Amino acid sequence: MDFSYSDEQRMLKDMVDRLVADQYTFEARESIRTSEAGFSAEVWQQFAELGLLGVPFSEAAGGFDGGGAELMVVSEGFGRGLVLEPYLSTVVLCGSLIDRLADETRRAELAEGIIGGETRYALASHEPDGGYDPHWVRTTARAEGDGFVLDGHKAVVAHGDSADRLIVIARSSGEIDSAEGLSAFIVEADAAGVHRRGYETIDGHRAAEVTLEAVHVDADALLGEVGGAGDALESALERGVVALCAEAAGAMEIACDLTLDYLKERKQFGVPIGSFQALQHRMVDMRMALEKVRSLTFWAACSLESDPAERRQRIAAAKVMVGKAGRLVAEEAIQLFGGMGMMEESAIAHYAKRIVMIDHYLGDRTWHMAALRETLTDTARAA
Amino acid sequence: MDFSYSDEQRMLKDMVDRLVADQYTFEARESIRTSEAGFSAEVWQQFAELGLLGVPFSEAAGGFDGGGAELMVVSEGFGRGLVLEPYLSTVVLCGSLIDRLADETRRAELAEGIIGGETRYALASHEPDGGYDPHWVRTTARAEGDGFVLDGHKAVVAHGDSADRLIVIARSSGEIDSAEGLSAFIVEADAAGVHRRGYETIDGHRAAEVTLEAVHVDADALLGEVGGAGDALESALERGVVALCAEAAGAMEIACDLTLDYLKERKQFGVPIGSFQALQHRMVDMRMALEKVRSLTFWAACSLESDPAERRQRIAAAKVMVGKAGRLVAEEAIQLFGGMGMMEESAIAHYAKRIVMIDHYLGDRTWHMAALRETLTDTARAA
Amino acid sequence: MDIEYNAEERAFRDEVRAFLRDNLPADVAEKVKQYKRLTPEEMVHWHRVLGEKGWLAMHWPEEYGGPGWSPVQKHIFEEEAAEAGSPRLLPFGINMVAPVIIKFGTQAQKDYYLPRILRTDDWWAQGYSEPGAGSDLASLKTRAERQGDHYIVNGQKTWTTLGQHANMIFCLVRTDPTVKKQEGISFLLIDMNSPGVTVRPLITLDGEREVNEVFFDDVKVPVDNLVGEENKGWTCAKYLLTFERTGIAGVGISKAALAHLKTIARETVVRGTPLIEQPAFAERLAELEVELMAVEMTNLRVVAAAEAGGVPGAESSFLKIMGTEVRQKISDLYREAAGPYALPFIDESEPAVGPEFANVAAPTYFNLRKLSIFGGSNEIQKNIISKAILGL
Amino acid sequence: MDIEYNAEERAFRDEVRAFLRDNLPADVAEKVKQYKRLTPEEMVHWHRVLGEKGWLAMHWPEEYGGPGWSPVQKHIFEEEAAEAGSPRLLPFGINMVAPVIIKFGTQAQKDYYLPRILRTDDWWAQGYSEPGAGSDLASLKTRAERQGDHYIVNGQKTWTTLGQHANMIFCLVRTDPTVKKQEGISFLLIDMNSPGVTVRPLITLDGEREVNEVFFDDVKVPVDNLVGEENKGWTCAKYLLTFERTGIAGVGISKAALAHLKTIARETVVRGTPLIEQPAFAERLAELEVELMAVEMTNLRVVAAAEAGGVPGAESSFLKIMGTEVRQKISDLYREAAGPYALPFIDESEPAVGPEFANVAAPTYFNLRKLSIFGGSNEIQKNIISKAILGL
Repeated sequence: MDFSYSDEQRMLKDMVDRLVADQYTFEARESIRTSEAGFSAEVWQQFAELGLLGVPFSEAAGGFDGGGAELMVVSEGFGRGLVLEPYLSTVVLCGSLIDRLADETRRAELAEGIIGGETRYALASHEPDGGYDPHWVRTTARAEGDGFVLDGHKAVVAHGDSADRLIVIARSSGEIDSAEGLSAFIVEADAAGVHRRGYETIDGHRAAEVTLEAVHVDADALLGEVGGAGDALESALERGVVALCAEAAGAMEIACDLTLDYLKERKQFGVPIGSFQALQHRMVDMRMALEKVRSLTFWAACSLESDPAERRQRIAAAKVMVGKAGRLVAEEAIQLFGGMGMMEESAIAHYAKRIVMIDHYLGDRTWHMAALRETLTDTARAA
Repeated sequence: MDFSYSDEQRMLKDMVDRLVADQYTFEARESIRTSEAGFSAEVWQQFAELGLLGVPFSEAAGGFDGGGAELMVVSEGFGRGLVLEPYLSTVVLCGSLIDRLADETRRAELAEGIIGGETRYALASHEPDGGYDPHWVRTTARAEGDGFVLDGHKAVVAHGDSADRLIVIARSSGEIDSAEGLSAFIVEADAAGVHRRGYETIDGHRAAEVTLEAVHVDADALLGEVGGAGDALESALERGVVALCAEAAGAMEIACDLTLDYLKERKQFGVPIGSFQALQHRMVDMRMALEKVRSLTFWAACSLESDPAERRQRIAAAKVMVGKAGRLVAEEAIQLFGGMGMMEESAIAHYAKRIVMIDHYLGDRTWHMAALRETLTDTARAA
Repeated sequence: MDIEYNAEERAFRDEVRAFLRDNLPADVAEKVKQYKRLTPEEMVHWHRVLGEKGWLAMHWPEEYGGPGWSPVQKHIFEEEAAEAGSPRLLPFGINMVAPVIIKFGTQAQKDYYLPRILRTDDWWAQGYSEPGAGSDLASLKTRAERQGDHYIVNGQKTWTTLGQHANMIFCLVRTDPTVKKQEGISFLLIDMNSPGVTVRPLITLDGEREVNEVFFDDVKVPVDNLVGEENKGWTCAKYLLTFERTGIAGVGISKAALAHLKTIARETVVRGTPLIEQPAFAERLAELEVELMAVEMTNLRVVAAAEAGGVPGAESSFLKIMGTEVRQKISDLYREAAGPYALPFIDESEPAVGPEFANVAAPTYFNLRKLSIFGGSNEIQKNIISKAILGL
Repeated sequence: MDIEYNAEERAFRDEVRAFLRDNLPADVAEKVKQYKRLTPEEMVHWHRVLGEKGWLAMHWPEEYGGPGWSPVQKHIFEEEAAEAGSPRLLPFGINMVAPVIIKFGTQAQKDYYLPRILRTDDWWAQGYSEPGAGSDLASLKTRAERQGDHYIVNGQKTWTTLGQHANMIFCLVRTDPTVKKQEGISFLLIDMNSPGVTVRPLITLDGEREVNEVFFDDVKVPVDNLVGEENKGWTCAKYLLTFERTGIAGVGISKAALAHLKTIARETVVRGTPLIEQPAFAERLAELEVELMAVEMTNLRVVAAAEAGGVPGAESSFLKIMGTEVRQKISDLYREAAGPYALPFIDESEPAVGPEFANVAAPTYFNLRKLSIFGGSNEIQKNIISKAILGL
C-alpha cells in the first residue's frame, strides 16, 4: 500500500497546479467564460504544449499512458480553477473511445489530432428521454452503400457547440435500453444534416442539442465493430465519472478554503463570524464532506482496472458521495457567506454552481444509488 | 376553524394532566415498571373511576363518545408521564373493535367490562413474518359445530401477557395479505390451547408471543360477521396510530423540557452548556421537530372521520414524522445530556427509549412512507 | 376543536377564489407558477388591482384603508392568492414603511404617503443592510447630518431588493455617531431621484437582478422625511421586525410549487416511466409532502392562536425556518426532476431546451438559497428562538 | 500510487488471518458479531492469547515488548481482528496507562507494571471523568493530600468502564487546589482493593453494566504510585489524548457489523420478500455502504500518511466523528430490520423472541449512543478541529 505520488505524478500535479494558478484566476476565468466560445483556445494550446492532452492516451496512441491516478491529478487541478476547456469531452470521453475502439493506424492519426490540440471532440451519447442512461439510444445507424446513415437527437452534449467532431453513439440493433447493438461514429460537426443548438450551462460551461437528420458518413467513420461499442462506452464513461469526481473534490477544496477565509475575515457584532461555535461546527461538517469525496474519488480512480463489480461499485459510490457531500458543501458555503455567496461577482458562487451541477453530468446521485442498490439485491440473489 | 379545546376537552385534559402529575412521577413510574405486572392495577382503577376508560366509546356503548381530539388529549397526557397501563391495547384498539363490530346487546356488555376496569384486552393481530402488515394473517378460523377453531401465532402482542381476553384476528378466506376474509374473535386468555410467553419491552411496557393451538371458541366469540372485520380493524389501528403519535408528542415535549433544563443547569468550563451556540441551535432543531409532530398529530386526530384517502394520508404522515422527528429528539436529548443521558437512572433515557420505540408499534416510518408513496403513484395513475 | 373552515370562512374563501379567477391575469399566474420573471408592469398592475378592491393593505387598521380581516381571513387570502399563482406582493411599501408611518409618522406623513401606497403611486425600497452591517444591523454607518431643514446623507446600502425600479427608499441612517450604536440611528424616507443617489445592480448567481447597492453622495433629504424622533430609528426598526408576518412560512407558495412539481413528475417520462412512478423519486416527493403538511399545520396553529387573541412572537422564527427549508428542498427536487436538462442556462425569451420546466429548475434552486439568508438569516432566527423562547 | 497491499503486507495479513483462525474461539467470535455480552473470563483469555503471541501491545516500542509493526501492519491487524469477531481489547492498561508509564514512569514502575500488563495480570480502569468534570476535564475535584509517604485520596470518579472487574485504576487527582486548574493535577495509580474504595454500578439505558462510579474515602496511596512529577499530571493527560489511536474510526467493527446486517437482510423474510430485496431497505443499506467506504478510505489515507512518516494529529478527530456516526447509523438500520421484534427486551440467557438477532437490536442501538459521547464527545472533537485544523 502506497498512497504517495510517483515522481511523474508529482510533476504532473505541479504542472497543472501552476498552470491553473497562473491562468485561472477568478478574473481570468470570468473573461474566458463570458467570451464568445466560452473557453480559451490559447489555454487549449498550452494544454497541448504541456502534453496534458495526451495524458490518458496509451503509448500506442502516442500518449502518456496515464491511468486513474493521472486522470485524478489533472481533474482535481482543473476543479480548483473551475477550468472551462473541453478536456472531459475531448480527451477523457472521446479520447478513451478512440483509444479503445479505433484500429491501429486510425488510432494514432486521431489521437495525434487531439494530443496536438488541433481537433476537439464532443461525445453525443445521451438522449432526451433517457435521463442518465447511456444505453437508452433511439438514434439509428443504417448501413447504406459503403457507409452509414444516422438519425436521431442527442441531448445536452457537453461542449457540442464548439467541437470540430462528434462521436455519435447510434443503435443498429437491440432493445432501446440495451448495451448491445451500439456503435460509435465520428461525425464532422459541420456535416450535412447535423444541426446544433449551442448554449451556456448554468455552471459556466457550454453544451448543445444535436439533431442528426439523414447524416451520411463513410465506412471509416465507424469506430470498431458495428454494434460493438458497449464496453468501450462504459469504460469511457467510467473515466468521465472519475474525472468529474476529482474535479468536484478540487472545487470543494477551494469552496471550503474560501468559506474558511471568509469566516475569519467577516466581522459581525464586533467579532469574526468564525468565532461562533454553531458556524465552526458547520465548517467542520463541510471539511468532513470534502474528505469523504476525496477518499471515494481516490478509491474510484485507483479501481479503473479492477474487476467489473468492484469497479462499478466504487465509481458509483464516489459519484453518489459527490452528489450528497457536494450539495452540502455548496449550500453551506453560500449560507455561511450570506448575501455575498449569492453574488455572481463572488468566486464562491461559481464554485457552488459547478459543484452542485456536477451531479447532473453522467448520472446523478439517485441514478448511481439505484445501481448500488441493484448490485446489493443481485448479490443477495446470487448468494 | 377553531383549534381551541371545548370545555369538556379542557376538563379532560386537566384531569389527565393532574393524574399524571400526581401518580406518574419518575420514581412512581419506575416502581410500577419494575413490578411483577409492569403496570398498576390501582392506577387502572383510577382510570375507571375518572371515566377515562370510557372516553372513546360511543354513547350507545355507555361511553363518553370521544373522538380524535379526546383521544389525543388523553394520549398526550399519558406520553408526558410515560404511562404504562394498557390503555392503548384495551381501550383504543380492542375498545374500538368491540364498539364497531359487536351487536347492540353484546357491545354494551363488553364495553361495560372495559369501562368499569374489570376486563383488560389485548389485540392479537400481527404475525411473525408479516412485519407491520395487519392483513398478513396466517392464523386460521375454522367453523366447527356452533363455534370456531383457531390456529396460529401472533407476534409482539402489546400487553398480551396481562390481558384477561384477547381479540384475535383470524382468516377464514382470502389471500394471505388481503383485508378480505378477516374475522375478530374474543378469546379468553386462559382458554385451552392459548399459550402466552410474556416479556418486557425495551421501552418499559409488556408484550407477549401468543400461539393458538386448536383453540375452541363459541359462536358468540365472533365479533361481527365472518370475514367482515377488515374495515373495523383499519379503523381501530388508525385510532391506535393517532394515540401513539399523541403519546410521542407528549413524551417529546418532556424530553425537550428536560434537555433544556439540563442545558441551563449543567456547567462546563465555568458556564452553563446552554450558552454554547452550537448546542443552542440543536436545541432549536429539537423544538422544531416537536412542533412538527404536534402539528401532524393534531391534523391526524382531527381527520379520523374524513374521507379514506385524506384520512390515511394524514395518519401515515403523522406516524412518519414521529419516526423521523422522534428519533432526532431522542438522539439529540441523549447526546446533549452526555453520559447522564445514557443512564437507566435518568428519566431522559426512558423518554428517549419510548420515543424511539414508538416507531416499532403499528408501522414504522418506512412502512407508512411506502403507503404515502403508493398513494402518490396511484393518484398519478388515476389522473 | 375544528380544523375545517366554518361557513363564514368558506364563504370568504369562495369570494377570494372568485375574485382571483376574475382578476388575476392567466398569463401572469402561469409565469409565477413556472418560476418565471415578471415585468415591473405586471407587478404594479396586480398591486393596483388589489388596491382598487381594498385588499392590498391586509395588515393595516381599517381607518387607514385596511380590509379589517381576521387572522384566518388573512391566511385564507394569502394561501389562495399563492396557490392561484398571484404575484408576490412587494412588502416594502405596504408591510414595512406603512406600518412604521402609521405607528410613528406625523399626520402629514400619513396623509401624504398612505394613500400613495394604497394606489401604488410609489415603488418603495428598503435601505437597511450595509456591506459591514448584515446580521449586526445596528452597526450601520450611513451618515445623515442635519444642515438647516435638510439632512445630508452619505453612505451605502446593499441587498436593496428591486431597487432599480424604486423611486422611494426608507433608510436607517446614523444621526449621532457618538452614542451607543443602537441609539444614534434615525428612520428616513429618501426620494431616489434626488441628486447623489446611485443604484448599482448586484447580479445574483442565477443571473437575476433582484438586488442592488444604493450609494448616497451628499444627498439632501428634507427633515420632514424623518419618521419618528431623531435618533429613535432603532425603535422603528425593531417594531418592523416584530410586525405581524403571517405569510412568513410561505405555505401557499410551497403548496403551489409542490403541486407544480407533481404535475411535472407525472408528465416527465424518463426511460419509459413517468418520474412519479419511479420509487426513489416518489419517496422524496412523499417526504416533502409530509414536511410541507407539518409546516402548513404549524402555520395554521399560529394563525388560530392569533385568531384567539394570541400575539405571534418568536413563533414566526420557527415558521421562517421551517417554511424556507421546505421551499428550498422542493426546489432541489425540482432540479433533480430536470435531470441533464437542468444544465442549459437559457434566457426565458429563448425557446426552452428539453422540457419546458427544466431550464428554470437550477436557476430557481440557486435563487432560493436567498430564503435562508435574507429576511433575517435562519441562524439569526435560531438565535432569536434560543433567547426568546428557550431562554438560553 | 497503489491502494492494494504489497506482497509483504499481504503475507502479514495472511499470518494474522491464520492466527485468528487458529486461536480465536469460535463461540466468542459469534457472540461478538451478534452484539452479545462477553464474560470477563472470555475477555481476559483473549488478551492473554495475544500477549503470549507478542501482539497485545501493538503501539509499544519494541524494547518494552511491542511487536514493532508499521502503521499499515497495525491497521491490518485491527481490521482483520475486528472482521473476524475478536473481542475488543481493553485500552486502559495497554493503550492508556502503559504509554504514560513508558513516557513518564520511573524505572521501577516500568519494571513492575509493564510485564504485568503484557501478561494481563491486572485489570485496569480509568479514573478521569467526574460528575462535575466531563468535557471540562481539568475542573476535576478529587483530592490527594500528601501525608508522609502516602497520598490520602478523597473524591469521586464516574463513567469508569468495566470498573467492576478492575483491580487497578489510574486517576487524575488534584494535589494543589491553590493554582490554576490545569496546574495542580497529578497522575496516580490506585489499587482498587485499598480500604475506602467503593464501586457503584451505573446501569445504562440498555440494561448493561458497562460503567461505574468509583468513590474514594480516605484511600491511602503510596507516593511510589505517582507517575511523573507531582502537579504535572495534566501533561500525562494531554499526552494520552494525542496518543496514537489508529483504531479510532472502528472501520473493522463497522465492516463486520454491516456484513452481519447484510446477512440478516438476506435471511429475514418479511411478507414473503427478503429485506434486502425491499427497495427502501436496500437503499438505506447501500447508503451506509457508501458512507462506510468513505470512512474506510479516509482511515487508510491517515494510515498511509503515518506510514510515510506523518504524525496523525487532529485528523483522528475527523475519524472519530465519521467512524462513530456510521457505526450508529448501522445500528439504527439494524433496529429497523428487526421490525416489531425490536421491542422484546429479553435477557441473553433466555431464548430469543422472533429472529435471533432482533432482541439485541434496540439495546445495541441505544448502547451505541455512547460512541458519540465518550472518548471525547463529537462536539469536543469538532471544537478540536475548529481550533487545530481550521484555526477558528
